[in-house]
Amino acid sequence: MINIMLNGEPQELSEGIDVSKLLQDLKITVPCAVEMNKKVVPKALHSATIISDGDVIEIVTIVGGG
Amino acid sequence: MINIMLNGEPQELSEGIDVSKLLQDLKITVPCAVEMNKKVVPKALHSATIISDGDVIEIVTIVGGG
Amino acid sequence: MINIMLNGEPQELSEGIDVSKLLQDLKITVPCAVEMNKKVVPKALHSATIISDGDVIEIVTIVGGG
Amino acid sequence: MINIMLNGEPQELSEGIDVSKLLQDLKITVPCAVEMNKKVVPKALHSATIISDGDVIEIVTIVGGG
Amino acid sequence: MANFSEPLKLGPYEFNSRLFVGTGKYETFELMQEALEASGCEVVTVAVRRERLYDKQERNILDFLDRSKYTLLPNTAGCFNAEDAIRTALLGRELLDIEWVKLEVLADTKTLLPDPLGTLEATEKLVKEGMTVLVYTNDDPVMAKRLEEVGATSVMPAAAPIGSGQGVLNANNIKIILERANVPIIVDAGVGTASDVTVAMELGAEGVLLNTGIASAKDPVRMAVAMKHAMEAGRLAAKAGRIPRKLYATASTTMEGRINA
Amino acid sequence: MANFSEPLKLGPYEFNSRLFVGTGKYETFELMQEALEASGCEVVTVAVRRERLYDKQERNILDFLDRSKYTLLPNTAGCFNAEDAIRTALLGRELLDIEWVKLEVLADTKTLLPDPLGTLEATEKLVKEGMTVLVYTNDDPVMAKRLEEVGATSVMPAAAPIGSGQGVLNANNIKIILERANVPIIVDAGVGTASDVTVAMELGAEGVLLNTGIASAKDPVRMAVAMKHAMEAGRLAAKAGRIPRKLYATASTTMEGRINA
Amino acid sequence: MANFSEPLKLGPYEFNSRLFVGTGKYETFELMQEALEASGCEVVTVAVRRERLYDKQERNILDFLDRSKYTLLPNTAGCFNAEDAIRTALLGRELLDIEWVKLEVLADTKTLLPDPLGTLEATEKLVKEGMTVLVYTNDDPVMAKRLEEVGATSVMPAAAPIGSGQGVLNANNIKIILERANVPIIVDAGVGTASDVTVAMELGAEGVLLNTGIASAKDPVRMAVAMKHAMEAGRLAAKAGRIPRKLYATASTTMEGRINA
Amino acid sequence: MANFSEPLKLGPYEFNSRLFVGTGKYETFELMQEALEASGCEVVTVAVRRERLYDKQERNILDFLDRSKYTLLPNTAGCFNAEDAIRTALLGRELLDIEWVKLEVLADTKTLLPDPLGTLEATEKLVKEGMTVLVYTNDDPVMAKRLEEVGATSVMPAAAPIGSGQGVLNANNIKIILERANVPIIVDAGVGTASDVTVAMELGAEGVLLNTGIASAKDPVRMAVAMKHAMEAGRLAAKAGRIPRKLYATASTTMEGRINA
Repeated sequence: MINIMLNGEPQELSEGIDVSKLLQDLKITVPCAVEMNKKVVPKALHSATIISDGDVIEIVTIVGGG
Repeated sequence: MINIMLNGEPQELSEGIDVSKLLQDLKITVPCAVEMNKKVVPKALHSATIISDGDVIEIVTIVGGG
Repeated sequence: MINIMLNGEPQELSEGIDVSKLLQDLKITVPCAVEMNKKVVPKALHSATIISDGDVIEIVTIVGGG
Repeated sequence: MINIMLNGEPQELSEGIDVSKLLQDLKITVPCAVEMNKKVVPKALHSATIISDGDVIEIVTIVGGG
Repeated sequence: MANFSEPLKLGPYEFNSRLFVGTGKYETFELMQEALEASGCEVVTVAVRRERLYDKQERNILDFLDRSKYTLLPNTAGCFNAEDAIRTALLGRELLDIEWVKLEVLADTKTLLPDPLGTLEATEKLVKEGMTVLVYTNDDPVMAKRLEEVGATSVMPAAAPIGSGQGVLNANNIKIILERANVPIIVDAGVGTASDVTVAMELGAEGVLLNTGIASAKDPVRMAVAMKHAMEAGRLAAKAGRIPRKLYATASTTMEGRINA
Repeated sequence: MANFSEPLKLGPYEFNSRLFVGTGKYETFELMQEALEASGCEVVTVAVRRERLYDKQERNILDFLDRSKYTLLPNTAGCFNAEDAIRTALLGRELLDIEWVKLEVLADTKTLLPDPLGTLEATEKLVKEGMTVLVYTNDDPVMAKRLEEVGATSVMPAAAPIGSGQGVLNANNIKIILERANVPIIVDAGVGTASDVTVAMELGAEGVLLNTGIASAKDPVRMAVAMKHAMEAGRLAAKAGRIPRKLYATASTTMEGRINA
Repeated sequence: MANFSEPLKLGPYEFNSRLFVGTGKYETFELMQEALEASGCEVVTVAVRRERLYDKQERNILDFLDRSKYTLLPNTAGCFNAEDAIRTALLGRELLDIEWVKLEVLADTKTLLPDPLGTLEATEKLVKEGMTVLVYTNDDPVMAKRLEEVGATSVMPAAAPIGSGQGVLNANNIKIILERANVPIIVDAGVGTASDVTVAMELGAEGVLLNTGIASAKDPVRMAVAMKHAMEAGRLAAKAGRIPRKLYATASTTMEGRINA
Repeated sequence: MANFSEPLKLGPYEFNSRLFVGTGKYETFELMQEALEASGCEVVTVAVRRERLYDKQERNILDFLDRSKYTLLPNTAGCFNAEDAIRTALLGRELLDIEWVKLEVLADTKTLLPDPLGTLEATEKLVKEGMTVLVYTNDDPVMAKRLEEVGATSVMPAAAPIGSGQGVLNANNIKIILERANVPIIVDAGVGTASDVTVAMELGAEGVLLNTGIASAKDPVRMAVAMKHAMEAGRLAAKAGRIPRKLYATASTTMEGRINA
């Protein structure tokens, strides 16, 4: 198991999981963007990006705003 | 001949002329209204209204205004 | 006895009383002016002015105002 | 002789002159302050400060301002 | 989409447009025609003047005003006492066969400000003559009320002096007038640009009358379209219930869920 | 009739509507949808926030925004330093696959006033990232010029603090900004009612962005229509050449030909 | 130092102070006395009321007003028609043995706005009675002129409704009144704070009358001193010839001689 | 009478007058001297410029400024970057043997608006040099707070652009600045006439600095006296607690006891 920060909360995760898998496990269906350690992870690289211990991940979506 | 005031100017006129005749003589074709001695002369009474010496007549029309 | 209106209120008065006497009876010591039947009664005429039945009298003074 | 910039203008000067001497030579009598190479030269150090070739000197005074 | 229109009733009339437009000062009748069309107005004011008996103009303004489209509103512009205004109003009625008037009794040729006394007198008499009187007045709430009391169908307070282009100078007075009115208040005179119309309507006016603001703009037709939109904007905003004014800040976006929050 | 429209170009985009409308604060997505439709806007601002991972909302705002109709403009609302704003901007780009941003770097949560230094820094960096930056700023003409110089596509000075509903507080500053700008100036924030939009456009702005003024009105849809008209009114009036302001009076009707004259 | 004072002449009177202060609404006579003293005023307005015949107050205001120091100006506050105002004015004359009056004919108890018709009628009649009439009116330039024409010694247009504290609401009207006046114009009513006095005087008024602004301030004596200074400031500034307004910038320091220039 | 004075503390100094007056633009030194005297000011700003080495002026301004009476405040007028401003400030300190400065870092010669970034940088550095910094800035509440945070002794927001004579253009911003300030706020620049000073002080400012408003008035000495009174008026009114603003009317005279009531 590895420990990461996910949207500001500590989270345990199995080792070797990539971003695509994470989104799948989280059952995220809305459009979203992912940042890892303050860098955007482009959609095309989700599957190729393995999450490591200590990674800080943000998953964001669109909300109303002015 | 009689003397009248017509639109603020002194004017000589033959005796016995009615308002219809006056408008005809003046070749007024635009829509107009006639006042005699500060009273409106309704269109229906133009022919019946004989102009007398000393009458003060105003013939007015519509112009642009705000 | 006579009936008068004094400052908007009905009032009984002995006959033959003059304005000076009225002010004295009312114990008015502040500067005032007197109106009888909507006419000012000048100070000099207070003693000479006899109050009659039906008279309408106003006694006014100065108050704060802007 | 040395070459300096004095109040934005090129100027020739004898060697070994100090700031006090310069002010004296310029016949400056009004209150002034002196800057050499962008550093203020305090009054107390005017006599001890020798001017060298290439120095950039500003002599300023007070004028009206808001 | 929702239908927000609400016709304006004035005596026997009912209008969908709340913009009243004058016909003075246009360079040509054609330009006037185009500007009126562009403004979407349904009421057009005109003036009554002596016919030039011997130096006739070729063309009459009435040939350029389609009366199936516009309701003409004769005014008494240029009258400086009640008597002249009444005579002019009655001549306008006779001429156009229409029972209403925009009454103006002015005080002097320099300021063209309304004369309160003559205005009140003429209003009272014309109402007794059976006319529907829309009366131009200053922005004094007291005179506005008096004019209503003697029977004016609409009271038309000035935003600012005629032709001054300053917009509503005293919103406080207009507010007091509106608060106490039982007849439609139409702001008249002083409109310089589109926002002046919007502001007047947002205060709660039932309509705006203007002339110079369109006719003397560099591009009258474009300004006429602007005024049309400004009227809609102001009317709708007045009914939509604006947000309150604050010194500062209410976020329009939630603060929750920010990254790094 | 003459066609007065003139599209607004912003980087790669071109829009016919100059009203930019936010999506915050609506009671329901349906009401938002209706208000956006009513406003006639073509650009809609949205914010970027953390997905609620376990307490998911049923519905996502994107399902209510037809992207064939609206160009979405992600903003960085809620960012209080350059770094957060840049990260948020880049996440917005990734999310919406769109190369622009409405950049906001705010100074504090109480006033929501923009932070000039962070704003300048973030603008410069995002421009270098190749983004089209529309940048929210205060009404200081100096900062407006600096933001233009570092590559902002549009500078967006505040009319008044966000959500304050006060309209253009300092027309003098907006005029100086406009006089010197080489990029489109879009007035952002502080709009309370329709006339505020008209006034901003009459000053010469190229567009107006607002959110609370519509979303928090009692009747948002009606206010949205008002804003649409207010925008048209202001834009047209600015181009039509308004009459000058005077102390008083120019008659709109000729003085000649009055009876009794 | 130069002496800038210029006394104000009003009928038979001449005053150095141009501040006229009312005596209503003070919590105590002592506080009133102190505030009047602090204001530097020379004219003090008072009202005329029925003596309470049986429920006498212990103290009379006249015992607190030193008539060797202040010229008392009786008013007709609370009169709602010309007849009452005339009677009240004549009673005030009798009472104070003084030939002048501040005439007020009000329209209603709610707004306390002046009634133009009653005001004009009462002015005319009191002038014929030989009185020096200072007449309170709205800010309509036409009525101001009429009141001058029937013999008012001073016309006193309202800055704003009595007690509203809003200051000069319509500077345009005050300017037109001043441009055409042949008698001293004293701005009356609506003053809320010191700058309102200064603004009125800068417009060119010859004096200001106020009551509530001082009497209902939290600290009336301090506000009285403020008003005194505000009057001086406004009067002097009006005469000193202010600089013009510009969009921006004229350096107050020369650009020449800067280091690194 | 009550003593309302409250000295203003600025670093090591304490002043009874809250009017700061500049020395630029006077036609003669004698006129400047007379105007300063008339203004009652205790702090006088001066600028630092290169001595004209060969084309010497006969007379130096310092001979006309009695330093036992006035505290001189050197400024950095005409500096367009932080470095020049710092150098100028340090030269001013050396010249006048005084540890304070009115810091100005301007953005361009045309508008003379302050450069926020250079201003912040120079403030920080001069504070570290141990100087008492009074810093001229725009009216942005965010920059005002930053300047306070880096150690400014007083923050001096502009009422309006230097020399524009427009008075306080954005009272909202000044209010927000005042609400959050922990140092004295002195309004600087843009004052055109006396009421501008009164308004600034009524908002709650601790002082006002001006130059052109006096120096370029037609009669500078008279305007100086006006400004002195305006300052007193504004300061006192701010502390006296003004009455609230209302749409209309509170009688200043009781309605009871009217004849015919």
